[in-house]
Amino acid sequence: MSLLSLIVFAPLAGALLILAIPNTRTKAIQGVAAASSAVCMIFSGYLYYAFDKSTAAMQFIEKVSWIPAFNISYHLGVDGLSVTIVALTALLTLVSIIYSFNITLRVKEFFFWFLLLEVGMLGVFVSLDLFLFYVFWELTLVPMYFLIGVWGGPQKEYAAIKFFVYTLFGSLVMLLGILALYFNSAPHTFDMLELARQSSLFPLNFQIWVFLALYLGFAIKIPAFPFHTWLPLAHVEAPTGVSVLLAGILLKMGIYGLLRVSFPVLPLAAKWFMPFFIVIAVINIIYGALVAMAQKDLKKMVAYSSINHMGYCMLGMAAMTTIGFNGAVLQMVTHGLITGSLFLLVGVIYDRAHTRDIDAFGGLGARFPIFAGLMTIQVMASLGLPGLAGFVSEFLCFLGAFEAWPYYVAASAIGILVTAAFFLRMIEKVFLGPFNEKWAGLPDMNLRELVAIVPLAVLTLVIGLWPRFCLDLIDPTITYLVGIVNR
Amino acid sequence: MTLSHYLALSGVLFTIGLFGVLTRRNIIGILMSIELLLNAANINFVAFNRFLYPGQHLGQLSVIFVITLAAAEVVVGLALVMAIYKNLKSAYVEDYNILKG
Amino acid sequence: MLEYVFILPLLSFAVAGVILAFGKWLPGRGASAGIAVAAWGFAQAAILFTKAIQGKLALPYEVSIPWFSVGSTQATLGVYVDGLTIAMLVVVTAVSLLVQIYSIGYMRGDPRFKRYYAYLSLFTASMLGLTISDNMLVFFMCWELVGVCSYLLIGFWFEKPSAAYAGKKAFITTKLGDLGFLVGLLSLFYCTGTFRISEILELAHIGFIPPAAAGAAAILLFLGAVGKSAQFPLLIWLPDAMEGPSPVSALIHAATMVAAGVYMVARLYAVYALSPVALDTVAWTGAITALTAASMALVCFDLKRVLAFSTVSQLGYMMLGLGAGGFTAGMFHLTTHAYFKALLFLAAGSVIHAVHTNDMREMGGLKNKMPVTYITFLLGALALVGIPPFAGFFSKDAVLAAALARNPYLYAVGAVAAAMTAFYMARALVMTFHGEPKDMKKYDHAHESPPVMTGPLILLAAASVVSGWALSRHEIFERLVNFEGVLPFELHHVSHGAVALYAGTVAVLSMGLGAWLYKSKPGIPAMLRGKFAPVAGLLDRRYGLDAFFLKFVALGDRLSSVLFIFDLNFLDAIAIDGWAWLTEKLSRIQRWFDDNVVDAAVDATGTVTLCAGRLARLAQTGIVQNYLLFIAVAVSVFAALAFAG
Amino acid sequence: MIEQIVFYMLAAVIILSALGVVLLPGVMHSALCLGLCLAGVAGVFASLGSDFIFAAQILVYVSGIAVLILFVVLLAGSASDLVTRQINEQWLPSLLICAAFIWSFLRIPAYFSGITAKSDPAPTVRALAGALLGDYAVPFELISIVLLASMTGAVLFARRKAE
Repeated sequence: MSLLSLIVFAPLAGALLILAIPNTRTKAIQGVAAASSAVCMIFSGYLYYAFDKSTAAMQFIEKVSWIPAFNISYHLGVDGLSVTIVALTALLTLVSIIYSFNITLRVKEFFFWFLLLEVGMLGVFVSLDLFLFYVFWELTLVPMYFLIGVWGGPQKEYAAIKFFVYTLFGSLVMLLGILALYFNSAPHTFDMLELARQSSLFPLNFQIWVFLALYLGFAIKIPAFPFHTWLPLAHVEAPTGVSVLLAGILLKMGIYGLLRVSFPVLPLAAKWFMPFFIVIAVINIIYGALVAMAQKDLKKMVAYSSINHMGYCMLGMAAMTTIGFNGAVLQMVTHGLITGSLFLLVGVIYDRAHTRDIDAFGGLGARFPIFAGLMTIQVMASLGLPGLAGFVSEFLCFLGAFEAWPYYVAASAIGILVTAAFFLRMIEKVFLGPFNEKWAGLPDMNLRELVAIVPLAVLTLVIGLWPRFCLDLIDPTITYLVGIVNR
Repeated sequence: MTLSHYLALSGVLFTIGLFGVLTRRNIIGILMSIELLLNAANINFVAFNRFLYPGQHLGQLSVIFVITLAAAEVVVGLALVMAIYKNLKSAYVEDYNILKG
Repeated sequence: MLEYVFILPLLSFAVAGVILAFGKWLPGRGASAGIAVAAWGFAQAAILFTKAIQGKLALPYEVSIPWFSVGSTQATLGVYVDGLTIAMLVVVTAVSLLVQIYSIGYMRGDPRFKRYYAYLSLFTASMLGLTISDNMLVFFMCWELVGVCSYLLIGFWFEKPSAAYAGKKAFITTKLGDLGFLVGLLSLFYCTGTFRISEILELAHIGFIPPAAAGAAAILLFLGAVGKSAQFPLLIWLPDAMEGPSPVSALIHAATMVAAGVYMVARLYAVYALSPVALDTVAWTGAITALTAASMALVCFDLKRVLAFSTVSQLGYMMLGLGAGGFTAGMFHLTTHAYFKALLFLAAGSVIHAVHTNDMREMGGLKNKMPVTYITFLLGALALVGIPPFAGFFSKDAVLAAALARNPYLYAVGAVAAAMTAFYMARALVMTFHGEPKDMKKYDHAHESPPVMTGPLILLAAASVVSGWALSRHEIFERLVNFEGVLPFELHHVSHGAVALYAGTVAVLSMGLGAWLYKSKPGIPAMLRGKFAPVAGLLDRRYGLDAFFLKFVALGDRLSSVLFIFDLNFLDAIAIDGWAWLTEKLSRIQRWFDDNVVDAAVDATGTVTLCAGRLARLAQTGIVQNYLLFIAVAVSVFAALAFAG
Repeated sequence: MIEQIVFYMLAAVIILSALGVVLLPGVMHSALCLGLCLAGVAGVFASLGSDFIFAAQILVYVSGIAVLILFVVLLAGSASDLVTRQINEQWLPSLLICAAFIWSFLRIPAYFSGITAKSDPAPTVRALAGALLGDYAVPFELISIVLLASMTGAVLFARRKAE
């Protein structure tokens, strides 16, 4: 078995092992969950290390015929587009599992679903066969449904069913698009690379319809305006670790799908769609930021800021330039790190105070220096402070889009201002000002939380100062991708 | 003796068993009638094997599997009977009617 | 020597981390490390400066390493040193060093002493990075970083809600300008295809950039400077920024960071020089700023805020100088202003340290208690007002001459502002140090500051006195910092002597008037204030700029809550949940249809239905054997069919 | 001739005891009749020359299953069984169905009339063993898993509720 399969199925082995452990042995379950995701992380780290930065071709390819009758194969591979996200997925899952050690309700099922979710996410990012891609795509849905529905907050059932139905609807339409591609390719194939090779055979009208079908599925995941309303609810109701993955990875599946499937396979339609896409991106940026500003709930604020950040991704993609695509891919990674850790930090405060109301706090900065420091760093990264990861990616998105859409970019710069405004207001209300004596007894962060969050903060800094850490891997693939999209 | 004899015998046995399954009120009786059905089938297997395919053993092999499965079925069935009996204090199937529409 | 310039910001950056992590074990809780690095930086800058004016350096010097590349675009980390850089370096390192020394005394006993020094070092690192960066991308990064340091340091005593608010206000207001900077940077990149300053300047020189595009980019970039250098109308944050510790005000909000906007305009002067519109925008913004800020200072009672308004006003002068084509004049004023304004802030800090209030109405007569502070403050004030032969005289004179050469109206505005400057400085000086003590308790408590604080004051006072004269002698500064390109407009010829004479006279007269009024006739200002209450109120309210921007904030808040309601109640509730509701309703309609139409039809079939219903009910006996019987019947029917077939 | 006699005797035993199983009111008696009937079937197997099946029938059915049923009857039966009605209300339709069945079953032999054994029976144990451990090893193992599962399942069901 080769590396990618190991990465994808290591968590599955862990999940099955967990099923065999009695309910009561919480420690063993947590240990197995952490160990299997750590194994996955180590393999992904090795993948990251062994990845050949000089080529745009697929690497670590595995291809086994699966359902020969329909020309479906078990076809895995990574290029610069996916390798960083695979590593990010493994990392974020590991830290959220570590963070989730504080779950006490039905521990066994929780970690089982959690690891299954990881399998689905990793599978989406490494599969090169559309059918396999779809299978993994759907595989993420069920664990997420249970994770939100069982371990969530007060409105968990509503949130879970909404998430499930909404995204299922999107992916069904996406399935139609996939099938349309299959039946219009000659010979019939689900292979993404082969489809991209045949892209010139598809007429524009057909491309547009398929693009829209795929776009619906992806846009709901991204989430692009106006398909974003499931997100705040699902984020707020989900337990902390799940929110991290929801924001950090699941949203990326939409962007990834667009970059992996829609753009290379349907380049004409993509070009046709860009004037709409840029408008949606700008709406995402400004609308997301403005709505986030109205929030009183920390978690909701971070959730809406995700919509804003995904807008930057879309902005970078809308230009169809190397710089913009690089920015979009890097933005996926940095948003995963930054928003992931923001959700963890919100979880930290919620676990202690049992409230997320911004107005309920005050002056925490003096008593909780570590927490305040980490939160400030991540907030600053989120609002695009140079030296931290968010800046590089956002700047690249802006830079890439500016040539094609200068006025839209100028308008979306307002999003930066609003983001700064609501995040700073949050910091002011939570950490600054006189200390609210109500929270005098709360402890600062403990080791478990630090172990979960500090690596993310360190990576935020590393990518901010040395973006080549990611960009060197991404760039060749993106250059090639832009080449075939603009062919 | 010809194959027909054995087939006739098995047919009669099957019909008797079927009648038992349809009419016995006692659940253990039903189980026993099911055994009759299985045995009728077994007779057919062995007879066909003996008369039509004398050199082969597939029919007999099937009988072995049927016997084994029958054993399993009886074991589980009787365990269920005991469990139901403990709860309902009755061995009559009319009393087991919680599925009534 | 030039090869080691890159170490300056890196060292400061490293020492910030060291102080934060190990400050507890360092001598002076980290202050020693910060000061040592700052001293080293100053030494290096001073050596560079000496060599540069002796002409021993090959300028401009440039070196870079690749940072990252996307596609064919390369981003670099590098150093670009020319005369402008060196002048700025000296200012930054000198003020930073003196402020750090001064802070030992000022911040003694503060619980977050360590963090204070870490922030200061981080700020110095960013400011140095901004100064020496060879490309606009890193320039922009450092530009933002100094903003964050400013945010952190203004809100350093964040338990005070006003400090927390001021930090936020400063950050967001400058961020508003930075949006323009960002878009300007993007369009500059779009025009030139590079971030390298040397290449941009080169392309501007050879006229590769179309003037219209250059003008647009320049004005957009200037918006960033408007925010950072607190120009009209974004000047509202700087007075509030005085909530931070006084040394911070001296370093960041007087000498260095706020001057970064000016430095940026000077850095890209070749681009600005392509477009007269851009230069006029700069000049007029500067002039208006100089006038409005000076007028606001007239009525202010907070000592530090008077100085803050004065800073804004002087920054306006610098912009005015640059915009009017006086490249050297603007930068010269930046340099001298850095010394005497840092001096004034530090002296004011010394006063505040002694009396624990910012309000000048509670001070008075302090010259006897704090002689060193008084003398140094006096020297700083004279330099600021522009009394010959103090530093401000030379630089302000140069700026005014440049303004006159460009446009007499610019000059008139600048001259009026200069008179106001003299007046409010006299007022501040008198109210603080002369006259009778107003609050005896505070007066009795007051004492001269320790040598660690007065030392930097004396050094800065010396610089304030001589720097103008020393740097203008033999045109030292002009040889170091000058613009070799072509200006887009003709300049009138002006006589420097006349301008100097006039400016000096106005300054002396105005200052004398202010001193006389506030010392001998304190009733008159109060009476005037009463008589012109609307005007005073308007000045107190900063021409309503605050209210204007707060209205914007309120508008944003309103918009955001409306959008949220829209999101929750329309998009989510109607568009999404509405679908679900509609689907459910449809199924209900269908059920009604079933009940009332289909069932009715079924009923109409009468007995057949009844029998069928009974039969169907019979089937559901719940008795296993019934089911079995049905199966048997079915089997036999099928068997019969099979046989029949 | 002997063959015929044996067959008819066996057939008589089987049919009579099967009727006993179905019709006798006492479950106990039914169970005893079942044992007899199964033994008769074992005899039929023997007469067909299937030695191994014969042995298996005796071992598994007669001495295993029949005895097990007897045990259960002892545990779950009651004295009132003898006086209560043991045939339910649907006996008449059942009888009609059974008549239909037997009518159709008795038509089947006509298709195979006159087929007699072509060779003498030979010992089958070795051949069966070879088949079970050779070509049919997988079903053989599967069936053993089924047995194991049913055994554990039965234990689980019959066990008293956990205290």
